[in-house]
Amino acid sequence: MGWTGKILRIDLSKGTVKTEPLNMDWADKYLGQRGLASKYLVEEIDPKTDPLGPDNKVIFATGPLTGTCASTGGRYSVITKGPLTGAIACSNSGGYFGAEMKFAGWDMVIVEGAAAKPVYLTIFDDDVQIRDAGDIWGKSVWETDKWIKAAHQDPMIHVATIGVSGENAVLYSCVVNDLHRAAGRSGVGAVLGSKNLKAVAIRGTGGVSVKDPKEFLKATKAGKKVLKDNAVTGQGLPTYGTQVLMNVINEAGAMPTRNGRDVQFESAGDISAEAMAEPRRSDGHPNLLTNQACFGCTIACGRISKIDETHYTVQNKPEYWHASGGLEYEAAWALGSATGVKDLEALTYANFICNEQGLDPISFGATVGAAMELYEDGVITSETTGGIELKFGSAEALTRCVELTGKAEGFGKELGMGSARLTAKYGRPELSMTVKSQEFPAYDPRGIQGMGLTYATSNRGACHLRSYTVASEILGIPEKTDPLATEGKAGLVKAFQDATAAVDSSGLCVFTTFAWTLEDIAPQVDAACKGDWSVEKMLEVGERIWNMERIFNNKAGFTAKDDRLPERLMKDAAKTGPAKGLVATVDKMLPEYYDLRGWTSEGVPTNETLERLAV
Amino acid sequence: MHHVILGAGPAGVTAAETLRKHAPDAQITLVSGEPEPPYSRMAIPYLLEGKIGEAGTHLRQTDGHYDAKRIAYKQGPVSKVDTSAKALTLNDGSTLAYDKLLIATGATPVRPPVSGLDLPGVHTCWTLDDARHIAELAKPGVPVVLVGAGFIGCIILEALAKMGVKLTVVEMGDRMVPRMLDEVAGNMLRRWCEEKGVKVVTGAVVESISPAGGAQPKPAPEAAAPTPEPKRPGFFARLFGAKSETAPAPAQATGFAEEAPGFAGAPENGLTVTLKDGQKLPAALVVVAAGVKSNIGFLDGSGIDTGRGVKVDAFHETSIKDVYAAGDVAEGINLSTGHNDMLAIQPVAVEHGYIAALNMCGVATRHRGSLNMNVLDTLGLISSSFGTWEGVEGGSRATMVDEKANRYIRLEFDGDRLIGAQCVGLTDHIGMLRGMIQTHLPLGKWKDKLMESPARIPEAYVAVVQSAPQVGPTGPKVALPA
Amino acid sequence: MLKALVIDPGKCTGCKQCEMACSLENEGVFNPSKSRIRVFDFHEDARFVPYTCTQCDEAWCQQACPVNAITTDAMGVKVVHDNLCVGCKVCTIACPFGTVNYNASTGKVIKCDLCGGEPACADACPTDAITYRDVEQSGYDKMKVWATRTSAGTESHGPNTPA
Amino acid sequence: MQVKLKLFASLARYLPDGSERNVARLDIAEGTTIWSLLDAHNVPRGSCHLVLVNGIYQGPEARYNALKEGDELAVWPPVAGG
Repeated sequence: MGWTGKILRIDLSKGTVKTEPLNMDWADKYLGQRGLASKYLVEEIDPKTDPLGPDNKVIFATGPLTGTCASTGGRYSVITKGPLTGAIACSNSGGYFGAEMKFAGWDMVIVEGAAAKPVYLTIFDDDVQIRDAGDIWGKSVWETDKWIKAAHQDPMIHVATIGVSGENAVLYSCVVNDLHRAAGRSGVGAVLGSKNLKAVAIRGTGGVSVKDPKEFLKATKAGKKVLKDNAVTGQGLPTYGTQVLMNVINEAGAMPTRNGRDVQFESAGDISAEAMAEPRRSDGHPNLLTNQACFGCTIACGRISKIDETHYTVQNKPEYWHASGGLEYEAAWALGSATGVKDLEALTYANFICNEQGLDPISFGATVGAAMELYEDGVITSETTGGIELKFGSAEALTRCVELTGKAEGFGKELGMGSARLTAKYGRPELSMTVKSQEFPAYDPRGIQGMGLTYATSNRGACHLRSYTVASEILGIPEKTDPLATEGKAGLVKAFQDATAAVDSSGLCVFTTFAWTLEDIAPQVDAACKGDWSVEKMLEVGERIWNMERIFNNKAGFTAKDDRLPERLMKDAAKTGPAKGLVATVDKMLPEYYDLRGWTSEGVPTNETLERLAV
Repeated sequence: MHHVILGAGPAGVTAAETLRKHAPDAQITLVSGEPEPPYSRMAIPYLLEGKIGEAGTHLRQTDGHYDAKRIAYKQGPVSKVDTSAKALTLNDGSTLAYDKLLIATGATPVRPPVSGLDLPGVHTCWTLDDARHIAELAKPGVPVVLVGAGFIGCIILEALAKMGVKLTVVEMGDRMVPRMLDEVAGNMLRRWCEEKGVKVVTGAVVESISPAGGAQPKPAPEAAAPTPEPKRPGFFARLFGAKSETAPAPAQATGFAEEAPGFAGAPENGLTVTLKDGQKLPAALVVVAAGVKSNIGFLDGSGIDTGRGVKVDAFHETSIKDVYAAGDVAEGINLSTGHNDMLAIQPVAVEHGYIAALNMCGVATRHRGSLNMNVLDTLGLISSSFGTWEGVEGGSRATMVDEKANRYIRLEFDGDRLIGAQCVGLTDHIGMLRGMIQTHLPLGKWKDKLMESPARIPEAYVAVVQSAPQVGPTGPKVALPA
Repeated sequence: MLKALVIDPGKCTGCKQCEMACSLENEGVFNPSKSRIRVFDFHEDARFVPYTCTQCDEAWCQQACPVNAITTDAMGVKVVHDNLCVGCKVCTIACPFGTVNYNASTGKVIKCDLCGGEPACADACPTDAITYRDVEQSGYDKMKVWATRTSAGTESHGPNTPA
Repeated sequence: MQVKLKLFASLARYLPDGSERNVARLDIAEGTTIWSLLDAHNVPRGSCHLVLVNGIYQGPEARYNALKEGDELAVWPPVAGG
């Protein structure tokens, strides 16, 4: 039936493990994963609770299509109150961990309280144990993965873990599973760290069934055909990965560069997908080895890279000479454009370290960018940085920073606060490229106006994965709109937000929506799940989720004032490219957006709206 | 050309079929020692459990299989072989001439020198006929004593336990399956069995079996049966001479008659099994699984060289021209040692039968050697062992023990090659262990990874086979063209 | 002309659609741990290797079966007959490729039988890493194909790596 | 007049010799349109999904417009990321 119908509740304070049936009424209203786990979270925690306190909870949640043959049906999310933002946090990840959770028989794992000493969880089908993590506390993601598989002598275990950064409450630390897939944003890793929970290890040998296997095969097969026949999901993404955007966004003049000083990066070509595929001058091999799929994914956009063994970052460090997760677009942008660094191998190394130590490369790179601006402005000096010459464009500075931040040492501790707290500390809060304290990603709203509204209204702080209007505004998916226009964007943003919330709750990857619409997705959900799952119902579920998240944030203390972009975007016009002379103009779009959403001018859902959606 | 095959077990049947394939015109006669169609002893425990009927034990399942292949089937057994006249004398006095002869007469269980073995209610578990007797006696709830927890004993143990009897197993060794598993694994099995309600008495020696409440048993006769395991102290020396550890349990000599009224064959009040330490075990049925010996008695005077079994060369020919041997009766080549040895297991019997038949019909084929290997399911706990699992001097060992989860892996290497292995609680891809050992696959850097984490066997196999295609996917060869 | 599964690890992305298709076809649920084909993930070498029975001519499993529960069909496929299998597991240790596995929930062994001529794994593979096609070769040659393809995989890049 | 032709992703194969990474500096005749320049380099029209001149998207109609001195024409097949 898609869902396994069972959830695990782990109380780390008491050391107890309980099972309970999934609330099927909620499943019918919130589908799964993001929506359903958020429902549990908002029902169970005080919105004002300290994200890093024992009263916060963290939920690992799968969707009903996770662990099925639906293309990309391998996703899971980590839902909690985020420490970077103080807002509801939901970070989505691929790899194999989510499917394994389903095969072990669980829709969700709810973790409560905090352990007195470091622990990790093992979930081997029905056998669930809280175990002493004394031997792995302080170890990296990669070491932990290896240690757990060896300790339990089962190479088929899948591990989701935090790195040292999560232990040290780096506010943008992630939960990394399968070595290089991550529930990356909003600092969900730090929440695990605050609970003394190092890792969750899962091995499942059971099966996942669906409501109507025959219909399900038909629907998923049709879906796969759409993905295969679509030029983006069938050829573009598998071949070039998300990194193909590097040149696109740069040409379009929407590439936030050097902490948003510029909107184009003159060296974008050097760190692009095309560059990753070229043979290196040094050793004749390309940076990119192959592509990799997450569980069940027929797109396979993942990048697998190998760093040049003679590069300064890994010289005499054979532990980094193997293949691992390579640069995705957001990472390449944050580590590269945001800092002005054009050394592809250095970026790949920084990316490896982000995976190894569990850092969100977007927030990390953007924070380094902000710190570089502080340094160049003379606000901080090499004394502050512990001797690092933190200049824009310095690969050495970047790679030193990632090593320090991952281990939360020296200046890395300050970088670990995120750019909002760092710039505030040194009296220059306007240099933080954040919304709700979360760094925005690789699209400059001055060149893509819809993304301004996306960032401003995103329920988890600035983010592209809540409504990816870039698809329409730049890429022409499903229809081309003018990236510099603000008209019609409120509706576009709302439509993307609702649809994305539904997709994020299904167990599928949002990248399918480059080819799929809900018309393709609803039949797959319907064939798998109890109930009638139409496009309309999916959209309603998406809208309900969006409002539920909003209410939580409102209760946590966020108001319409927090739906705003960094000053720089609204004051400093773009210097080059098509957006030259333009600023981001969210103020025009916001009222229209609130109105469309059925919210008051203060950004609060009206009773009518809440009743309509039965939130 | 008349090929005569003595023995209708897996070796004999495989040989007959191989001969037919390669010698379309030859006359082939299969002589069975039992009044049954060709069947597999290995299947008997499953017959007892009721997983299959008697027909399910038959070696070929299609009607008229032997007729269709023009394989004549003759009731034996054979009492005498005259190699100079190339003729056989059967038990009924008739004779049979051959051009080429294959001895595949297998083995029979040894009957240890314990008084009372002849009592009704005491059985070996070897033939279909034995199975019928056991099935009649082993009713749910009745006390049953199983003597011997070796490989065969353990397979029978599984069947008896599934039949619902109140089972006690008596093993003279210090652990279960001592010749297949080491202490760690053997003790894991023992604990597992005990948790499942089977009483396991190790280090115990049976002194006598007597009718319950009846006359004192006669003292054990001074007999020395052939020893199937010459490498170790004599099998029976261990069985009956070893110092027994006391595992006292209150003897319950009465009571079972009510639980299982009217069972046939056993004394009215059942039996009492008395151990050397004085412990008495009640039994409505005693099953003896104390090892087997080759059926070579009928070869006396034939001139065929025998040891524990029939000695053969690399082509499976005996010391006498045109006479071949295969299966449990033959001392074929052990791949691990390179020496001739008895490996009484089904896959080896098939390999022998195949190779002997090829040589019999003129396709000269050298036996590379067979790998000793066993797999055992003991009430759901699955164990296996391969090759030189005890290891060799100068080799290295990787182990993984999880007592709680009943998982165990022990790998033995010589250099970077795997030579032996044993596993408990592991079933996926375990055949790769055979593949690795039998192909002498050099493991390179994967050996180090296995030393760290033995559970990565499947990965190691696939990874190494890929980089060494010449030895990998073509698989191990048991036979080579001469 | 016989058909065989031809596996090209160089094209495999590790998506495991084959495992899902196999387990759905044979077990009625999505359960990779019961799949007859398995994708091995050599993460550090950036390689994924689908692995299953090659229907080898030697038929080690068939020879080892004490009750004749494994037979070779007209297409050369080694098929386990559930009604005859007693679950003795001898085939699982006899198959040197490790492609016969014991299924504890049914008490029988499972192995690839090419789904009766329409292998679900090949049908499900999105990159043609697994194909089912005519091969005019013996089982030995089939395995050689497998082997060379596999070894070629060490050099080739992924299916979608830009040339 | 001088223009830059930038062909990305799978279209890079149509770049003329002497191009640097994805960029060709070309001397073209006045009046050369977007389509005529792409046709001249055998770039299949069906693959030209994202067509930017100086970063600004050129819809199907606009592709018949002439290029101007210093224009930068950048073309992609259908691509996406995120």
